[in-house]
Amino acid sequence: MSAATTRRRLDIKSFLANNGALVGLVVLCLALWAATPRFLTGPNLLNVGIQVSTIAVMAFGLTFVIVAAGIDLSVGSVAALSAMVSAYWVGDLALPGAWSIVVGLAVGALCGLVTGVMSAYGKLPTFIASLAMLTIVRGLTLVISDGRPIPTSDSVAFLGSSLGPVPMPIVVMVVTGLIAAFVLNRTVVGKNAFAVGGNIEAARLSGIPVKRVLVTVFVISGLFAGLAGMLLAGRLESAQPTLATGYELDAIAATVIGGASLAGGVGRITGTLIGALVLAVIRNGLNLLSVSSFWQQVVIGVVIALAVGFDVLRRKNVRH
Amino acid sequence: MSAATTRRRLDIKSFLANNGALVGLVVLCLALWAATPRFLTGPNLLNVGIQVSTIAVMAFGLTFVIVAAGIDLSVGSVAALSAMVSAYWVGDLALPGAWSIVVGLAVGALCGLVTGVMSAYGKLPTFIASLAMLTIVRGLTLVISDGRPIPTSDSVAFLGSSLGPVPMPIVVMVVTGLIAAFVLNRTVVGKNAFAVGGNIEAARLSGIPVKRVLVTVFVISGLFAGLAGMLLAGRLESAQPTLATGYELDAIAATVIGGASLAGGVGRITGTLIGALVLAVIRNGLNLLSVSSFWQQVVIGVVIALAVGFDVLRRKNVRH
Amino acid sequence: MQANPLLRLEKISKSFGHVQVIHDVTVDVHPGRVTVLLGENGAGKSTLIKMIAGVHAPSGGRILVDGAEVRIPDTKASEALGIATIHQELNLVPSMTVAENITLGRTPRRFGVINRRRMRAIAREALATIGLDVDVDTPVGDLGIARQQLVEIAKALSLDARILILDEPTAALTTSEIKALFDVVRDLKARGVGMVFISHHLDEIAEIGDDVNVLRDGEFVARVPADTHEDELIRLMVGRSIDKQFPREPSPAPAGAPVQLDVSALEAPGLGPISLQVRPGEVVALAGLMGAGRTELLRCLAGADAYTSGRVEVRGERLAPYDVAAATAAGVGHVPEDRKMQGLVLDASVAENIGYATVRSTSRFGLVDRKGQRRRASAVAERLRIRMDSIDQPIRSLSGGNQQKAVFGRWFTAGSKVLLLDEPTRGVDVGAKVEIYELINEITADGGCVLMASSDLPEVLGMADRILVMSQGRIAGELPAESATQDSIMQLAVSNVNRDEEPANPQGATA
Amino acid sequence: AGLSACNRGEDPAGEQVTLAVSTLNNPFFVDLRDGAEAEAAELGLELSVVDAQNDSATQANQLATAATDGSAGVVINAVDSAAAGAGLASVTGAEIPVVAVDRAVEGAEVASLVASDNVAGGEQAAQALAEALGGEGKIIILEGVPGASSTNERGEGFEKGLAEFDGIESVASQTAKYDRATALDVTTNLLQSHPDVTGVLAMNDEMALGAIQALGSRAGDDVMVVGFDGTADGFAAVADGTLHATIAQNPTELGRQSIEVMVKVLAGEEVEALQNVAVDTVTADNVADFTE
Ligand SMILES: Nc1ncnc2c1ncn2[C@@H]1O[C@H](COP(=O)(O)OP(=O)(O)OP(=O)(O)O)[C@@H](O)[C@H]1O
Ligand SMILES: Nc1ncnc2c1ncn2[C@@H]1O[C@H](COP(=O)(O)OP(=O)(O)OP(=O)(O)O)[C@@H](O)[C@H]1O
Ligand SMILES: O[C@@H]1[C@H](O)[C@H](O)CO[C@H]1O
Ligand SMILES: [Mg+2]
Ligand SMILES: [Mg+2]
Repeated sequence: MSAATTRRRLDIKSFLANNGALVGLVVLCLALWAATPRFLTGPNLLNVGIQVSTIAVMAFGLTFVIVAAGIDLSVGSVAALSAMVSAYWVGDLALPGAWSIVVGLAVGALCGLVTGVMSAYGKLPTFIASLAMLTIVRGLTLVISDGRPIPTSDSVAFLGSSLGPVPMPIVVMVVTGLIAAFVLNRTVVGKNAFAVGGNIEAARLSGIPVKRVLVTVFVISGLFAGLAGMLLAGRLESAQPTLATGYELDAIAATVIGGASLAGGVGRITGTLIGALVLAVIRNGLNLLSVSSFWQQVVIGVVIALAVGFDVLRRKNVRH
Repeated sequence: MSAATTRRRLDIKSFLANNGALVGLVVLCLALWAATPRFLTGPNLLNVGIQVSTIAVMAFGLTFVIVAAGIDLSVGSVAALSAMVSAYWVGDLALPGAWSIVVGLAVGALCGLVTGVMSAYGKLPTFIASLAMLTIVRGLTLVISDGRPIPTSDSVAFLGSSLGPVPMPIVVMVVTGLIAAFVLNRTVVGKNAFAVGGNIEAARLSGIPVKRVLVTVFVISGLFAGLAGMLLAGRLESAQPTLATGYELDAIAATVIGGASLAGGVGRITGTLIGALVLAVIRNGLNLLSVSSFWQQVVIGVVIALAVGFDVLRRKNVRH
Repeated sequence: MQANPLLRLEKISKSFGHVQVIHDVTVDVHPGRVTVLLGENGAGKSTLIKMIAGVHAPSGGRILVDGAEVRIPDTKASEALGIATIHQELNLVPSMTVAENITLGRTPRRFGVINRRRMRAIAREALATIGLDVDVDTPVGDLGIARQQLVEIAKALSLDARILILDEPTAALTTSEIKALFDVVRDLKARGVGMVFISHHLDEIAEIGDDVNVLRDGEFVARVPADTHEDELIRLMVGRSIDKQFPREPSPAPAGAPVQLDVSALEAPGLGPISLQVRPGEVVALAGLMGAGRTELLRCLAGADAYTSGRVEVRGERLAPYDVAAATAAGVGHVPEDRKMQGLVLDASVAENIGYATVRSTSRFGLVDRKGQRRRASAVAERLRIRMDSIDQPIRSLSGGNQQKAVFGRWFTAGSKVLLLDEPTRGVDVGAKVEIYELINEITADGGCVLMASSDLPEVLGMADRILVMSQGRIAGELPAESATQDSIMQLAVSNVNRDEEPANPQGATA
Repeated sequence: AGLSACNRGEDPAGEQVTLAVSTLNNPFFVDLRDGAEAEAAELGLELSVVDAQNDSATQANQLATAATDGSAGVVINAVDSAAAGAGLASVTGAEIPVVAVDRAVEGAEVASLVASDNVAGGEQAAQALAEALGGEGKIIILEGVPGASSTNERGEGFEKGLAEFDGIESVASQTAKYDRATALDVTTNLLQSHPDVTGVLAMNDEMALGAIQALGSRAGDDVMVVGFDGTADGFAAVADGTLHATIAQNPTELGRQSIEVMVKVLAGEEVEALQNVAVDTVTADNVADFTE
């Protein structure tokens, strides 16, 4: 029994050690709870849940790329293109709506494939390959839509709606989060991503198909970005050509706040979720507190630094 | 004599090997020259020179950070704050104009110092530290300006003007480029940045003051960003609160297109300049050819990929 | 010799760019025999085996397996032919666990899902063959380099290959692990596995080898039996004979000279309390088993790691803890254990790597003394006979032993007075070792001192003036060099210094 | 303060109202906010301003927050008309009244729209430029952020306006993203390939001022520039003669009236579904009226 307790305590400890920003998040929530009674209410927490979903889903996929020591700047644009094509599919092409989600996912995966091939086989640094995709994909979104919003299909709108009291975006986020965590930790694809990001030379010498791994993580990233785009469009019931502009920075930040290293080899889906929550909670809290929008930006920056700073501090204490 | 020839040939070869994207740039220019007679005219080339100056100067400073295996996302915001404070200095505070440039530079350096200290001593990943600064600094810019443009001082406007036929931005870019190259290649600071970026542990164990080096490269980056901001404001004769929004991606791209590696330890000022030119020439060319705004983005992406792709290809040929 | 080699390299050549590093070399590997490759640093041994491992493609010649010509474009192809390779440089993923590393590239799976239990079982079994007792869930990066080397060996062994290639597997190991490794090798021999073995420890060749192929400058020189006399092997390899492998010239300090390095009651987690003194002109060796704490002690002294209490003085001045720059400024030099991770900037040039410790001290008004740096680097490279095309070549493309020499050269160039050396001759050939020893003599003759951790007992006995033996994080005893023997060192090394506490076994919990 | 959103007909003083602005990185919206804030202070409302930084989803998040944070009413300046409808669902669901300002909202019921017409404004701008050029010449168009609704609407207005003038040829239409610095570069480049241009039609004043910078001494002389917004800098340029005209939207008035209408709604009074705020073509002749 005592052994079990120790084991459990150890697990909590290692959970904390692995999910650093959690402390930052908890402190942040406590501070907000103290500052405003509006924060810790059911409806508001649901709001936060819905609001975090897009970035979280996007960042889940991105975590694979970052674990493999790459970076994917195209996720925001890919989200927009997926949403747009899936809307166009039913709108202008008048095709069956249920397929629109599949089409959107396929578009995301295809974009990821192109980025992955450019960097794995074309030997472009992932920063450049995905930057090129960022602008290409945004351009295509504008071309397809002629710069105008298109209403989404009912299936996509369903993604943004509520199932009884449960908002679909939260359901989608939880389900895809579990899938992402499973794939990252329990499958060969995930392990290989860690190996490639941790030491690409060792991975190659161990017979891991490094290029295929790189392509795969980008396809995963594209898939999740596509889904995130449809989630967002579903909430807005329309796909905007400017959808998710600049979201890549938030998604990368969520991943890094959650403990992933841009140098590769480190990253966790739970961490990424916490990172995304940190960002969403700050924004929500600042709105609740009616902080002036200029000062909001200042505060957001300070809080990001503090949230990650807590983590660093805590990790230092654990070590010695 | 023949020895001298060999030596010179070798130098050209090694110059090419070290300035990869140059081939991409040359091909790009040839293509534009074939496409429109307007491209290769004196006035247009001067335009390109002026237009490249902001990103180039910003990217010169950023090169130090990237060489040291860091990243600085705050450069665009820092440029805006420097320009804004230097304008405010003479405008709202009605203080002597000649000092406004000094003040702007000081603001830039101070921002860099804060980012550097956060990452070197606060142990924040540079991505997070500089992301936090990006939003803090932009927020401060908005607070100071209350969201409105402020006219610049005459000294700053001079930076954006022409000295006879020679545009000042080009002069500033060339002079600061030479200084940056000198500091990066000839001084202890530069050498140490390379060592820290190449292998931070080996650098530390060799007695290199790693933290001080990190802080220094961020201060340099801040200084150059501040100068870039004033160059831009000088050209506009006014400091906008939205000045240089999103320029960080362009500056990072210029550095990476120029051959620097985000993994650190590699980078050259000439390369960075070439990278910035690639971006400026594409934009200039697309304007000259009146490509539609939507397709422009697609083309820019493709050309970035090709320009870097040429480099990769060429390097592969050289190696074997 | 037998008629049917398992593997044959036939007239193999290899060039990198315009530099040819292997010329028409032919080598056979027979079942149940250990083929030794012998040669100076940079002779081409590793390059040769990398062509078997699928890392490099030969520029000329043929590779035959079971008499049939094969192409080996990558590691997978090599493995498919039944070849397993332990490379000279560690190829592990530090952030992944021991079990994950051992099964890297062939993770046991079902429908793509990892079978963790099987993964751990494979890893435990592999570790057992080599006798390494660590938790398979430990991240590899947390292990010292010796244990990492054992993990690497275990990984290769678990492939059950027909042909096993071992590129300096013993360089980072102490006597007991070497013994365990050789037991495995003998067992594999009995089972008909053909092996290629590379080492700079000549005594190991007679012990485990069968045929010796000597290379010089990438050319085949001779094939001789493994029991050939060491002096003859050296002559074949270096092209001249070496009269004294350990040319130590003691340079006792003048009476009353102040102590150079004074350590009192230093403690860090798992280490100490440790007190020791090193006098001018002295070479003090730190001996001990793997994990005895030698590396950690040196790192604390160098400022690389923090310590919890105690005091370190250099020539009477207290050294700020956890501050390498301060230590360097006080004349302390530190050759770390792991040259690749801690010693070198692999993409920087040889000159730059040698010069890192002197960039600042030789600068003027913040400007680097570029000419001087190159001159000093060239001089020390020449003295240490670092084999390279040019001093501006990236150090990554140097052979392992030559890289090691460059790390040593850095601190010699810096004129350090207190040298902390951690396995300073790891992977260095016999000839070059002598050069390093002579530089050590020069430093001590100049009034400097050396504290050297080494697992190479002949080196400890041959070069040290005094020997401190460590065990379980403490100094178990001191032996004067004249009377010490390998046995007396080992006796102290296995002694239990923590008698008052429960028996120390850091990994006991996992058993 | 206000605990319920349903206490219509009572004195709205002291209630909290959320103003959801598309972006405050633009003087236009800063003026709009200032107008709203001044009016709210006057009428005793507690105004909470949120800034979506031009992102529809951020705005949807902010609207959802407003629905639960005790706001009695929401004034929305939509980032995008089409997207705002869905975003407002949570607000209208909570029976909180909505007033739209500056941009319409599609797919959600709003009590009133207080706006100046972007299409009409675009048309006026085009006419002003065409007339200044005597109905003849080549012009370039500077577009706003690609895909933004204001870009689309002003583009539509430009087309309508120019359709009446056969002699005007639009030789290039390129985006400068509503940004002054970008407009400077884009205009400079366009002038290389189209040196004979005599007019620049910009979708906002910021870009018009960038174009003027690119034109140097030619601005207002050989080349006529027309902007949109009527910002302080814009008026100054009109007074200088470098900017031929700007379409003054009077953002302060937009903001002020949106609050005025909201107070009426909260007090249970009837309001107009569309409250038009005048859009004026401001030239050197009448600029003084706008800058006292
Ligand atoms: N990638 C490369 N590019 C250029 N030269 C190389 C490369 N790899 C090895 N060399 C050169 O080939 C030669 C042989 O190197 P190799 O590593 O095979 O030596 P080695 O016999 O294994 O030496 P050591 O005993 O030090 O390990 C060296 O001169 C080395 O500099
Ligand atoms: N069984 C073990 N498993 C994991 N780590 C261990 C174990 N025993 C010791 N260590 C730790 O490994 C680290 C380094 O050990 P290392 O083997 O490098 O020490 P050392 O005395 O320098 O021996 P050597 O240099 O011969 O390898 C130390 O921090 C030590 O505490
Ligand atoms: O009306 C505003 C302003 O013109 C601004 O410059 C861009 O966005 C529009 O909606
Ligand atoms: Mg070797
Ligand atoms: Mg050791």
